[in-house]
Amino acid sequence: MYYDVIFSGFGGQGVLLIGDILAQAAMLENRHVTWMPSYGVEIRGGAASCTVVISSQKIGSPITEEPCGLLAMSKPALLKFQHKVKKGGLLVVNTSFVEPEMITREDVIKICLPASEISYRETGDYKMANAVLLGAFVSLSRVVTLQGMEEALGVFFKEEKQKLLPLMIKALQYGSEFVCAGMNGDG
Amino acid sequence: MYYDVIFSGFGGQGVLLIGDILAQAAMLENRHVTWMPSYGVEIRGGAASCTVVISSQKIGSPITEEPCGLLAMSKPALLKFQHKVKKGGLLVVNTSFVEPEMITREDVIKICLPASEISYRETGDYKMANAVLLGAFVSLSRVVTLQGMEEALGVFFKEEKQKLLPLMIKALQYGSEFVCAGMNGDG
Amino acid sequence: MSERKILRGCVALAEGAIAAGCRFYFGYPITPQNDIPEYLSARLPQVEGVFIQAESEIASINMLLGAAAAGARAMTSSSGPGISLMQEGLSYMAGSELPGLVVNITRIGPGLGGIAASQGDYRQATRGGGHGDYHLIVLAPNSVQEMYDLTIKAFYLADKYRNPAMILSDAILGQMKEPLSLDPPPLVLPEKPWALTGARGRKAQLIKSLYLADGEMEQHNWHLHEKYRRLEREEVLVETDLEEKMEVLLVAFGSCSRMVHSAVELARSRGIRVGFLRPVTVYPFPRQALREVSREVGKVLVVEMNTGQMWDDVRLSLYPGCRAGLLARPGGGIPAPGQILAEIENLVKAGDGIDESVYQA
Amino acid sequence: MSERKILRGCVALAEGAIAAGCRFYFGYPITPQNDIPEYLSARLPQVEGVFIQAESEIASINMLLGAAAAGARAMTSSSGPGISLMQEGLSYMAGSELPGLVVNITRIGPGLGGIAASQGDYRQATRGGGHGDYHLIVLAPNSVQEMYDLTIKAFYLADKYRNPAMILSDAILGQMKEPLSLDPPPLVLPEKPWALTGARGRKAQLIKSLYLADGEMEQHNWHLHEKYRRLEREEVLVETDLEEKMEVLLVAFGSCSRMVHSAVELARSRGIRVGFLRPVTVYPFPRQALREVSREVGKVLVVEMNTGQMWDDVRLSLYPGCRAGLLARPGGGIPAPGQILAEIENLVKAGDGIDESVYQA
Amino acid sequence: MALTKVFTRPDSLRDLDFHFCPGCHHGTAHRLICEAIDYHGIKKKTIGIPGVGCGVFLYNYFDLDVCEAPHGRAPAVATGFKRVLPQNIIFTYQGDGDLGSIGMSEIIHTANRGENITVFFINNSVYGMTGGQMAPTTLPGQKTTTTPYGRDFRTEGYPIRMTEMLAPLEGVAFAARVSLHTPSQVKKARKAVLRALDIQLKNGGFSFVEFLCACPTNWGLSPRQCIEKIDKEMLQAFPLGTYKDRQGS
Amino acid sequence: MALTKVFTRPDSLRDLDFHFCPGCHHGTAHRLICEAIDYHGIKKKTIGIPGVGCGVFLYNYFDLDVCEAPHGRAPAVATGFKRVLPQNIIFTYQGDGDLGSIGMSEIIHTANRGENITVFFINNSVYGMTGGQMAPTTLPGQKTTTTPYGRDFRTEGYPIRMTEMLAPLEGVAFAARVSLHTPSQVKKARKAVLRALDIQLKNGGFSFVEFLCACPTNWGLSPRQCIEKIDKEMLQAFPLGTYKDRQGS
Amino acid sequence: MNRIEIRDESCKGCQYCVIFCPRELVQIDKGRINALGYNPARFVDNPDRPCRGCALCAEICPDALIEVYRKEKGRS
Amino acid sequence: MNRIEIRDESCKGCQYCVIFCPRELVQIDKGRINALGYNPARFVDNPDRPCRGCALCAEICPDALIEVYRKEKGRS
Ligand SMILES: Cc1ncc(C[n+]2csc(CCOP(=O)(O)OP(=O)(O)O)c2C)c(N)n1
Ligand SMILES: Cc1ncc(C[n+]2csc(CCOP(=O)(O)OP(=O)(O)O)c2C)c(N)n1
Ligand code: SF4
Ligand code: SF4
Ligand code: SF4
Ligand code: SF4
Ligand code: SF4
Ligand code: SF4
Ligand SMILES: [Mg+2]
Ligand SMILES: [Mg+2]
Repeated sequence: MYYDVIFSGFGGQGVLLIGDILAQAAMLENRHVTWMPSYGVEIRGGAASCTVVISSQKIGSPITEEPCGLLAMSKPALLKFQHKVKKGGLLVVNTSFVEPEMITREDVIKICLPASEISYRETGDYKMANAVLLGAFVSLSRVVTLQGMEEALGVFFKEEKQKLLPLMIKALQYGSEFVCAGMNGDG
Repeated sequence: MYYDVIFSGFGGQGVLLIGDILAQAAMLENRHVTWMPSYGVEIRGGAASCTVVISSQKIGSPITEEPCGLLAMSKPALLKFQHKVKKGGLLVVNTSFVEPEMITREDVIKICLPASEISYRETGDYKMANAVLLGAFVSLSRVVTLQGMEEALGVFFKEEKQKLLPLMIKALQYGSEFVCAGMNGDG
Repeated sequence: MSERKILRGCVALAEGAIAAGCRFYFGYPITPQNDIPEYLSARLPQVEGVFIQAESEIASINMLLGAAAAGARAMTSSSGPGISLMQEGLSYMAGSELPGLVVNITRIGPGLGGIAASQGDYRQATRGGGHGDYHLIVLAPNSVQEMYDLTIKAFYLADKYRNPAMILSDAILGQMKEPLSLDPPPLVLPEKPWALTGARGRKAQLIKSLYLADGEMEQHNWHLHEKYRRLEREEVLVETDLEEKMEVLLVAFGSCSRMVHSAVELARSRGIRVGFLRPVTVYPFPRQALREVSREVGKVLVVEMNTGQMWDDVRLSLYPGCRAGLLARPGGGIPAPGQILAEIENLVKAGDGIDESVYQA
Repeated sequence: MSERKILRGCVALAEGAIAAGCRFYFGYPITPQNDIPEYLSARLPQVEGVFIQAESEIASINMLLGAAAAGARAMTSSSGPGISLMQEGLSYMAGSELPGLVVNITRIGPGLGGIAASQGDYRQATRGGGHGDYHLIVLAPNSVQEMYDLTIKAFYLADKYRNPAMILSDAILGQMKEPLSLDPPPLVLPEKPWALTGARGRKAQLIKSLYLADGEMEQHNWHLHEKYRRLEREEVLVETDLEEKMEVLLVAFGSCSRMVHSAVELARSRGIRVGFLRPVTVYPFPRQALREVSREVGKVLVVEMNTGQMWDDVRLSLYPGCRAGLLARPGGGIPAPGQILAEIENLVKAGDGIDESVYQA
Repeated sequence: MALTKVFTRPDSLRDLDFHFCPGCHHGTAHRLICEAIDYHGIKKKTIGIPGVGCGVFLYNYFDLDVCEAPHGRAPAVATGFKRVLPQNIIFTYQGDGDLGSIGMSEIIHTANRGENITVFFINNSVYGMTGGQMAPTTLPGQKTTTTPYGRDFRTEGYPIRMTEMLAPLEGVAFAARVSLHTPSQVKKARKAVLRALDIQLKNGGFSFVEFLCACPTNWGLSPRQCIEKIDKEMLQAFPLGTYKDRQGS
Repeated sequence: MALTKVFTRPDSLRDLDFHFCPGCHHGTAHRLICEAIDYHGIKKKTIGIPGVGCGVFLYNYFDLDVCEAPHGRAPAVATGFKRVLPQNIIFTYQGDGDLGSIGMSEIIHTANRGENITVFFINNSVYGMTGGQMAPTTLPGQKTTTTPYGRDFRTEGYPIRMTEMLAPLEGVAFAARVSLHTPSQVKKARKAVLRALDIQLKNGGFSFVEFLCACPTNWGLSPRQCIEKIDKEMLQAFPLGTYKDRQGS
Repeated sequence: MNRIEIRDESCKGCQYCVIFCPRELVQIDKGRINALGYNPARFVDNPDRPCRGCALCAEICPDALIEVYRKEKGRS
Repeated sequence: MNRIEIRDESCKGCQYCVIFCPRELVQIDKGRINALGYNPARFVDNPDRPCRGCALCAEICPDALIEVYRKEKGRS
């Protein structure tokens, strides 16, 4: 088993965090995993992204040229990475920030969801968009189980942050349900 | 033609200077020549010495393990270097500072002269002892001509120092005469 | 059972230092290694350790010299320009036989450079950037686990040999997270009778690098040299993944070796018989191991994230007749597994006797 | 006709700098190179030049960087520890492609070391003591005449290649006096349109080492690399004194090569057919020349005043099958001609296939 | 009735957006220096030397010859320039980490030599570029990424006052501390910048202007809160004023 | 009637001839420090860190643990020691080249941190060990081997007054300048040395003693003439006194 | 009829101009996000307390984005 | 009957003791050269102005070569 995915968006949208959570979940399921943030020159900028590689084997490169998946939370993110996604790979896009027309790839599995709105609707907070998208991504890619994800969340939301945990889980589940609903409905 | 000599004594006795003069004379006579001062660690000390190598060929090492000549102006100088002198080499010793008994080598040509007293007697100054010894050394070794020496002296005693030139020449000549007299007398 | 956590490479390294009993950190900010001082500034006080942000890298290395001379396990970390500024201090530490750890999370050079991953400081690390005849002990991790393990190892070797040690890493390894087991070996801090702690109960003693008596410096240099030879005999670490009848052997270190190993897997999946050798200690370099392995394979490909620095060490090690090509990507370029694979295929096709040429990206 | 004078090596070097049009000196005292700043502090004002005693070697190298960026021929000089402190600045100069001369009248290392002659900084000089992928142009004189001539040459090469150059010398060459001809080539100072002099009559321009656009640093590194390869092709200087059917070839640089040449003469006078090869540029190293010469001789003896640093370069150059032994004297030890001769005789007697072993004093 | 443009970007400042964070005063300092260069009409003979810090990309914005310098060493680089080009105007632009920490030796000795250059010193009490670590000017108790428990003067010392330290040196002709947090302070700052360059033009010796600046990002404050912090805390620790002004010779 | 020995070499000073030149005050400084170590009874817990200069061989003379430090960096080395061994007494011994030139940054930052160590500063206005080059403390007009035409303050600056520069830093508990050129000055110097170590013993913070010293060799003067030079010139440029003395906490 | 012009596409919304305009004529445009991702400042003149042309806003703008236009004084 | 002892074989003849003795009881021994090559200082007591035991000579000797012996005061 080998899966690599890029999570990308603006700084502050929490793409590094959901990468972290996914990596944690993969570890709990006894996979090999690497999490690699992007880094640039010593200059401040808005973009943020990370690459997570999950494998049943020891992982070589923590960087990927042709990811199996891309989770894009912003326009620049989509524009920068969509062409890299492997044929037949997975593309999860936050249409709260990205117009669906900007997706040019036809040879991948796409899933568009207005994650920020969903987040607000479901949790009363825009900030859980990343979890919604993560839920969708996980359900579709099945690189880890949803249960594993929830367990992983527990590692991150401890002490003062604990009150966020239920919200996070809710958002995650919603994202997942969104996908399953679609899957069931569409076929 | 190849000749190497060590000039050694206390700091202030002018051994580096007479080495310099010899080197200058050798150059004026179109020899290859090197002048190498001793140097130690970054610490102040009383000893001073230099090695002069004169040759008709390009000179390799400017340092010598087995010099043809040694000019010793102090006890430590004699003790440090006399055993190195080549068999049949030349040993010029300032007996104003060194007791002749300290010379242990029998297999070399020795010349002992109380250069400081001679200097005082001949020039009214103790400081020309180095020139007296140099005169003796040159006359015996014949590595350069006495005339060449005088010419070389001209390079060093210019402008303000010019008034020392006649004294220097006088001392040099005396040293030379001392040797010649001895040679004539002895054999 | 050992604890498993996902940590950033820099944090794993910092935890490794603490596991090794290091309680003193001196350093100056520089990207991409700031995670180390930032983490330790919070962490060290928790274990009664001392964190000092020094006024410069020169102050850092000299505080380290002092702490090491006082007998403590201590460290500093920096990157490119900062490491260059430490060269005088490193030379003094080596000359005075003081242990201590210096971490280089490299950046691009020369000059101000960029903060992307690069292996351009290999020569500086392994050849001694400071003056005089000396070497650092240089360990090059290629995983977060090794950021932890080799840090512990580095402290151990530094003390054992009374010589400064370096972790040579880069922005990829410093920033990435991987699961690791925090499974420190039992901590046994060595006796250091040579350390200066005040002359209570013994004669006053000295730590210095300058010896003045006749011939003493020469003797001291040979003494140090003998230590380096002993390191070469006893402390080489190397990872190999070999096959029968290899067509080509790949050699790489540090983060780059990760991409290379991916390429090796790719090549094998295409039926090419490829070997893999990774120096874990880049000083001492695994000359003997490489010599033996290369005896069985005619072609070697060195892959580096610089213009070809380890290449020299590889060529000095190869079995006579064996030749090494180079795939080099300096300045933040990362040799992708695909690119490496293409080179492997070229090499295999090329027939016998490859030229020692440079393959640029 | 050219003037002949007896001068001290350091003074000859200083006069060489003035003959090369250098009018700016920045430096900090350190033995055994103080003759250079002391002489120039008196001499430069006579030619309307500027002498600054900097507050440190770090200030020195950065003043040099500034003066070079302003388009001037300028220099600094130091020894061991001081040169180590300049490594960051040197890396910046190389990265920013700034010419300029750095003189290293070496001392013993590592650490404070002693001031006797040593060649222990060879690796630092030729392998880049600073961070990143770069090289200095390194010239190693072996006579007072060359202290003068190669200094002029170094300024010329530095400007031609826009790269810092180094004179790698030692206490023997710095202190000794020899006759030399002060016969400077006609002074042609090159145009430097890249220099910063204020943007009058042209667009504003920059001098920097950091390039931020995607792939730019990689490109910049390859650009520098190409410069080093060009140096290797076009600027190697080597002195040889060969014979027919040589039994052994001696390789040495700098002051050490003087003792070696004496030994070669001694050996020849005893009927041994010995060759002599001296790298004058130690970077670029005369790899090609050595390869060709070594093709005709099975045995090579490297003699160095360190624990064996150039030895690597020699072994990387040798014709396959040819082996190199080493006679090394670090820490102020001077390999006497007699000692070298003994080693030559051993080697000749030893029969075929010498081992690559170290002969210590 | 005609409208006159009474305030616009100075000519020496290129028409380019700064990369600085919102509310960062580096931009204000940039503008003031460019204004003074225009005022003195010295754009074609001025060479700028930024230290390493958030001001390092000065070359993108200033329409001048610019030379990079290693972190902390800009005054030494400037010395090299000025000795070769005594007729040119040379300035450095350095942060508090650059000038007050790693570059302490260079700034003091350059000032002491009375090197005829101008130094602009951006004191924002942190290492901005590298992510908010403690600087020599960090206030007691201030939390930074390397003083997570607040700067403890017992082990980390007190903020260093560079202007006060340099002013007494004989080589220093002009030394002033200004702030950029209100329009009236900006106006005073403008005068100090003009005066500093004027002194260099008159070969008066070393001139130095310290700017108190906000680093909203690393202070973790909104620009508005930053103004308050400067007003309440920075001004106490770093009193404004002209500490020295010697007539140029 | 019995005679009592009322003056002799201190116990911490080994029975060995100094390598210093005739009339060099390094020896006096060595003796005073050893006396103070004996007085405080701290020989077995004191560690000395000489800078590089004529005082570098301090380890030959002091019967203490001693650690070499790179030129100018003794305060950083001392910081490393003190943080590991807070109960030990740590001092540095540095020349004016070492401390005032190359080591400027280290001395200022160590003082500013209030590092609880003692620094002895030998100001002889030249680089003694390396053969008499200009130091930061060289007097205007003074000829040295690198100022053959005399130090020109217009390009080489004025002598730096380290004690005055350090005293205002909050971390500094004690800063005094003394001279060693007359017996009565030596007595005052003794008090300053005692006080400086006393402060360290009481964890009072950074203590600093500057000694005005002669370097007959490099001044080219007889010891007798040196005394005059100190009296007439050095004391003018470097006023004696205790610039700061804060009670230890 | 004095007025200012804000290069709002480069504005970072730091609000310094808003804080320091003595006539409160500069506001943050909450309804707009510019290309940089910020709510930019906007000049909103007010006949009751018209723009003085004092340039305090321009002086304080750290990004040098404000130009000020003033009607000529009789005398000048 | 106070007196001083000079370790004269280590004396460098700097003359500081000579200069500062208030009773002029220390002289340079021009007739002797010690192993270091210097004319050493010598204590020459003078009944007319005997040694005070003040130790100024010892205090000023940079080479720490002088020991001072003083007759016990009645009280101490
Ligand atoms: C020798 C060296 N050490 C460290 C660095 C990393 N570095 C870059 S900028 C900087 C400090 C920035 O702080 P400051 O000078 O205060 O400028 P600011 O960004 O706050 O304006 C540091 C430490 C470097 N580039 N070079
Ligand atoms: C990095 C470095 N630069 C230069 C030197 C050479 N050096 C040795 S001692 C010294 C200065 C001595 O002067 P000072 O500190 O005043 O001590 P003094 O001898 O006058 O007591 C110098 C420059 C060195 N050892 N290391
Ligand atoms: S990090 Fe601070 S100093 Fe740097 S641009 Fe942002 S606000 Fe300005
Ligand atoms: S050179 Fe000067 S400082 Fe050094 S020992 Fe001699 S007199 Fe003292
Ligand atoms: S010019 Fe003055 S009144 Fe007009 S908007 Fe700006 S600050 Fe307000
Ligand atoms: S001051 Fe400038 S950047 Fe800030 S809000 Fe106003 S116009 Fe925008
Ligand atoms: S103790 Fe006093 S009186 Fe006696 S010799 Fe010494 S200085 Fe003179
Ligand atoms: S002071 Fe000391 S060294 Fe000097 S002359 Fe007197 S006894 Fe000798
Ligand atoms: Mg700052
Ligand atoms: Mg001194």
